[in-house]
Amino acid sequence: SLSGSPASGAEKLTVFAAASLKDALEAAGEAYASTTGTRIVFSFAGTSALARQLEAGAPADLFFSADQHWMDHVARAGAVDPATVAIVATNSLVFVAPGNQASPLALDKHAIDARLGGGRLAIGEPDSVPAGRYAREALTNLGLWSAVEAKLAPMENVRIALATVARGETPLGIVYASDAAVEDDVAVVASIPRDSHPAIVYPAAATFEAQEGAVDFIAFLKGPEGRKALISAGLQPVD
Amino acid sequence: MPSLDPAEWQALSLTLKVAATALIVTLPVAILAGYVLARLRFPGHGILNGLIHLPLVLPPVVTGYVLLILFGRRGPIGSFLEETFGITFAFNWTGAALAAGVMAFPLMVRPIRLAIEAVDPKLEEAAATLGSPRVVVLAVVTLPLALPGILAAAILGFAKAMGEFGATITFVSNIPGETRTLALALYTATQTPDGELAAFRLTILSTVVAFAALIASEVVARRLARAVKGGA
Amino acid sequence: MPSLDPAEWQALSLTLKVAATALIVTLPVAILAGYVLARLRFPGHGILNGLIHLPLVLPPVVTGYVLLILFGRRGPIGSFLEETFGITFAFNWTGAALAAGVMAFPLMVRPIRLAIEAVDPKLEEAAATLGSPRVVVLAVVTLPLALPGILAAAILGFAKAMGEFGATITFVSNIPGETRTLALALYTATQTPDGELAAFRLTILSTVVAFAALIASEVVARRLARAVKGGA
Amino acid sequence: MIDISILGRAGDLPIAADFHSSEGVMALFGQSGAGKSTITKMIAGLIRPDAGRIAINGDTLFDSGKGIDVPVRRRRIGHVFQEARLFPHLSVRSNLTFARLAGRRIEPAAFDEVVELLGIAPLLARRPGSLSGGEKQRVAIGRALLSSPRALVMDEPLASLDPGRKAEILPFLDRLCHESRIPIIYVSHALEEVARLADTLTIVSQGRTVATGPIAEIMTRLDLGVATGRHEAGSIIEGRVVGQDADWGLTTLSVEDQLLQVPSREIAVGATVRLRIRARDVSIAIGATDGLSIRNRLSVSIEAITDESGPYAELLCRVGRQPLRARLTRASVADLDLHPGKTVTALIKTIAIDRREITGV
Amino acid sequence: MIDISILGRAGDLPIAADFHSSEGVMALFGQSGAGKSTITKMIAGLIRPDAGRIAINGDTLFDSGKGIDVPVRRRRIGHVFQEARLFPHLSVRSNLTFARLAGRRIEPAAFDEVVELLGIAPLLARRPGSLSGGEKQRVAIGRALLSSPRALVMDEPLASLDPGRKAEILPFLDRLCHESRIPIIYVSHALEEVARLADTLTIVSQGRTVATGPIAEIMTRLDLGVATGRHEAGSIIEGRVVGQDADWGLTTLSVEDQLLQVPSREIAVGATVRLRIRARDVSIAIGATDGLSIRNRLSVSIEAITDESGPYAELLCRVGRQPLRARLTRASVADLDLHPGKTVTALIKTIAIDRREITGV
Ligand SMILES: Nc1ncnc2c1ncn2[C@@H]1O[C@H](COP(=O)(O)OP(=O)(O)OP(=O)(O)O)[C@@H](O)[C@H]1O
Ligand SMILES: Nc1ncnc2c1ncn2[C@@H]1O[C@H](COP(=O)(O)OP(=O)(O)OP(=O)(O)O)[C@@H](O)[C@H]1O
Ligand code: MOO
Ligand SMILES: [Mg+2]
Ligand SMILES: [Mg+2]
Repeated sequence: SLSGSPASGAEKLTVFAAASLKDALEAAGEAYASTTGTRIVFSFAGTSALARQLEAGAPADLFFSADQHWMDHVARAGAVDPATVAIVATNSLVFVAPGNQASPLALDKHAIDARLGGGRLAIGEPDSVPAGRYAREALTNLGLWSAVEAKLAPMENVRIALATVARGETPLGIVYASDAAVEDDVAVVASIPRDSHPAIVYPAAATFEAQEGAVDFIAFLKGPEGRKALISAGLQPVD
Repeated sequence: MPSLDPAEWQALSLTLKVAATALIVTLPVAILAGYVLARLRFPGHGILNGLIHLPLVLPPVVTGYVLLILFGRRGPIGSFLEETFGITFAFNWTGAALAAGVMAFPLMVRPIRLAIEAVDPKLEEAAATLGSPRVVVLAVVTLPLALPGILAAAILGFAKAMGEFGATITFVSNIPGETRTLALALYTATQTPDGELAAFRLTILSTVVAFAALIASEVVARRLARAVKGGA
Repeated sequence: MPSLDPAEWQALSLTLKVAATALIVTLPVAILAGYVLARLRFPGHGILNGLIHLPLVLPPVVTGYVLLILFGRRGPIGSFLEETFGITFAFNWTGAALAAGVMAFPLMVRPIRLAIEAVDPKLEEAAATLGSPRVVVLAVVTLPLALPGILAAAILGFAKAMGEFGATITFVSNIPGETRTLALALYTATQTPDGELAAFRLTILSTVVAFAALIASEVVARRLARAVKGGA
Repeated sequence: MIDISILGRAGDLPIAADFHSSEGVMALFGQSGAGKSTITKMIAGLIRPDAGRIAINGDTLFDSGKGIDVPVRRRRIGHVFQEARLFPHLSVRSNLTFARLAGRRIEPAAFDEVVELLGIAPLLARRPGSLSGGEKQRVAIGRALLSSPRALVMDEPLASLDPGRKAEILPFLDRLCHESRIPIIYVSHALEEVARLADTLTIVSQGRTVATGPIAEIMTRLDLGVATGRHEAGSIIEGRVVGQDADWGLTTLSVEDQLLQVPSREIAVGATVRLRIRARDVSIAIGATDGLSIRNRLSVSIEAITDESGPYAELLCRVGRQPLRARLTRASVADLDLHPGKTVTALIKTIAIDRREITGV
Repeated sequence: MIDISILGRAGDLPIAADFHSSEGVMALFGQSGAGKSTITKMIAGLIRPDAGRIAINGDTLFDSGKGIDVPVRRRRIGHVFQEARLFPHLSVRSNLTFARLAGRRIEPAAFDEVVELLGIAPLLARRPGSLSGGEKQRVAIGRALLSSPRALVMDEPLASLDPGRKAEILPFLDRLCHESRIPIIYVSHALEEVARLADTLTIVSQGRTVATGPIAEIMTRLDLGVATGRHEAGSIIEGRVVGQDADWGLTTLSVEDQLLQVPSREIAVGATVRLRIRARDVSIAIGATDGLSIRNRLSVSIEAITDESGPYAELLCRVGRQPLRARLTRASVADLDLHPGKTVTALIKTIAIDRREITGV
């Protein structure tokens, strides 16, 4: 709503952001800099690493988390200002297969079993990687978890799960729709219903030490240029 | 520390299996590479030396990714091995051992090379005057005298293989009982908002195993030193 | 390869600064530790040896986390250093150097210890008969003779410091120009769907730098060897 | 048979070695730093000469012209290095049997004999690290002897051994060389050893072999005093065994039809032997020689008298064709009115012709 | 002044060393493996004795009773090791000046002199790795000499040097010891060196010092033949300088009121000197001794005759109180009818009393 409004003085903002937001935020950051003159420096890493760093007093102005759990965690720890927390984007999960095996997949045990053959299902590590956790909840709710539990290939992050499928190392994987959208070597073979898992959200917040006007960048993401950047990265903006 | 839970046992025994396999398979290659770098001068010397050090210089995730490309089931080497010998690395504990071995390799080659370079060529000359062919000199003079270095290499290699994480998780995933070593389990725990206790237990466990391995190696090293330096 | 873009230049110069600082600061400590482990027998020997190897055994993320807890702005050591000397590690390139140094440390101590153990104690005895106190013997006999090992340690340490990733990103995050070394930039590129080209360029860049460092070290090593083994 | 003619270098020092012998022990003698060890290493194949030829018993080991360069391990030259070079990680026993185990050489059945000769039986289970200097040296000799060598190269092998041990080892080497026909190239600074053992002597000076030939000839050359040391100058005399006196333990020789007695050795009557007689052990008498314990009295004619520095004069005499050197004081030369052409009696203490200085030819 | 009385061990060999000297060079002599190097290392502080006392020039370096154990670096004992032990990474020059640079010892102003004496000037810029065996040994000697030592311990320092070089170094050590009053403990297998240099001689056998005392006394003891080697047996005779004959280069001595001529040395008339005379250089005459080049004719009485193995007999004679040993053939003993109590003439070739065997007392 306040898109285009000049930031109040800060020359440079430091933003800690989940690695999966890299494309979207970098594009938005450039746009922001050219409109406001405020340069944004990003530190991309795993959400968990960033969260712990914020707890340890990292000199960030803003934190973009890839899931709500870690945002709650840092808010509780007093590392971000709870009043500033806002969801900037949402995402959904899809089944992907290597590009040459793109026939649609029915979401039932036998179809998945058949498609896997002897292979594995690449997902994010369900305990630690958010994408993995959402996938587990969705499959559990869909009654499919027990069918695949023994055939998982839990990856350190979704990108690697994606790359694994792209290279044909696994016949199937579950990744974010945003990832699938930008990888040419995979095909989306099934969408996972959004109601089968908690909403996949990207909350952002400012730290207590944030420079004045830092929250403006969060607002900027909700404006037209921000939305454009999010959409082109395969994410769904939030109003 | 209370007794280990089954997942911890599993991670522990897997870690030992993976690290030991990595060590046993890699050590001979590392010895060969150390010898070649120490004693031979040839055009590709610098390139070989550089290639050996690469896994150290690149982030482990990249090494893991390269392994995935080469040794995955669709990779040129992986598919060949699978078709010809039925060896699969992908998502298998053998792949974890491969990743650990590759990451440990540069750490092993250096001390071995150092120790071989320190072997007095005059002794090799003496062996030659007694009729020993080059390989025999290597086997009965050079390598035995380089044994302290080989042992140091084994220790570094084993420790690194135990702790390897980045390349392993990238290459063969984090499958409990198959590829989830102590290091991966520990990493997983740190990535979980309330994983502190689990992480702490696994840290202690890793530390204890590492200390045990180190102490054993020190005992062996001291015996070796005594054997070489004289005495009855 | 086309010329480097500014971000690559930044990552490159930062990497060199971080790795060189880590090396310069860590090497003397590693030499001390290597000497102590090689030549002194004392009750805490095994523990010291174990502690030194820990960063190798634990996943780097854990080491980074421990550094964050100890050396972060709120950590006991970090806050003390900041208040007393104004030294900040947190989210600073110095922190990246600290992480790289800690991770490289075990790799450096081993070859140094090996080389010191290989120095003939008979030469140290000879120096003593000529009146040299222990420290002087160390400085003019033991260390110069262990120089090949120290050089090997420096190479391993520099390579590891260049490639260190897990502990660094966990401890000091991934801030361009401050803590985003080549390894972190490379990791970041692999996290991006279209990052292949960037990742490839960074891999080549890292490789070229590593090869250059290795070749320089080989030249130095050869000079050293010639100096010790004789000739005019 | 040794045939060596090589050019090369040791650091800045050009090496030019040219010596040959038809059989027996070839001694290399020369000052420290003269290049002796370098030459032995070239023979063993450890240093490559720039040019030339090395042949032993007719087998060419190196020939730059023909492009021959037999690798060290196939030269079968037992090398006793100046610095022992034992394998520190192996027991003394394994050091001794190394050639059989690691070099696939047939060990001569002499293991026990060699161990006994060298007195190293109590050391067999030990490692070299704790051996004394002389013990190391003995093990190194044993290792080379047990490598079934085609030739031996020994670089000051006895330098740190006591006289008693030396006296046991030298005859063994002598037999090895002359009975088993294994040529020995022997570097030594001890002229006594050299005289006892060598058939041929090569003098090395500043990298070059300045003199080489039968030991008698080289030892008698007055111009080599500097290299050999004045104290040791002497001559080599050949004689034929004409009798054995078991009672007194003496062997009688005929030297140019005069008789000479030496301590017994088991040499067949009729054999030719060679004696080294040091100039300092020869005295001169001009009158009667009764009542003297000195048994050997040879009638000789004085050929030349050289004044030396200090109180010394050196006489070159002839027993028939053979040269005999005597060293007297200048005072005695004057007192006895000695001059070239004069015929006098040379007195040689029987005892002074030590066992060591008799060599069968 | 050397005072050593220690117990210890070398591997399985118990070491019991007990020897003392008031001044000059103390030689340690004994078979290979007897324990000589071990004893020298105990003196230097490199091996700790189990018990006993080590004192040099009155300073106690070790005393197990009083709990004294001066550390190696403060003992100031210049040690020439049997195996050189040069610092391979330092130039020859830095090896030589090591004690000054790294040991804060004042270097005696003798650098150039020592370098010249040892003939190592051309090597100064080189590193030990490429030196020849004898060159290494010379640098090691120089390094010890230039460490401003309170005493020198030399373990076979001249073993691989040529006779010429030896002849230059020995007088230097002699002067160093007697003029600069630096005691030297000298391990050697070369009896000639020992006789030339030593004032006191200690025989080491199987870890124990079996005999020790003034060199003349020990060398004359017949029972030590095994340790010293028969070839070298002899006696030490004391005499007083009574005249110098510059023309003939001879010095005349009075030995128990009889005259003896030796090659000149610059010894003041009236001084007492000591000569080593080997038994094998002494002949016996029972009648007239005219017309002989042998100038030294001492009237002696035969005290004992020992038959030896082989052709030899050993005579113990007396010149006044002093013992003189002579070695003859048994045949000559019979021919001349020699028996204890008989007075005969001992013939000693002037020349046989070599320079090296004259030592000022
Ligand atoms: N690599 C080298 N560089 C320079 N000089 C060398 C090298 N190798 C040998 N020399 C020199 O060549 C000379 C001959 O050496 P060599 O070892 O053959 O002498 P040597 O006759 O055996 O002497 P010694 O009796 O002392 O053992 C020596 O002066 C030595 O310093
Ligand atoms: N650490 C040890 N273990 C076993 N035996 C030893 C050890 N050190 C020395 N010895 C033995 O003690 C004896 C004495 O050794 P030492 O070196 O003192 O002899 P040495 O008289 O100097 O002989 P050499 O003349 O041969 O140099 C030798 O037989 C040696 O093997
Ligand atoms: O060094 Mo890592 O960063 O081994 O996984
Ligand atoms: Mg030599
Ligand atoms: Mg010794």
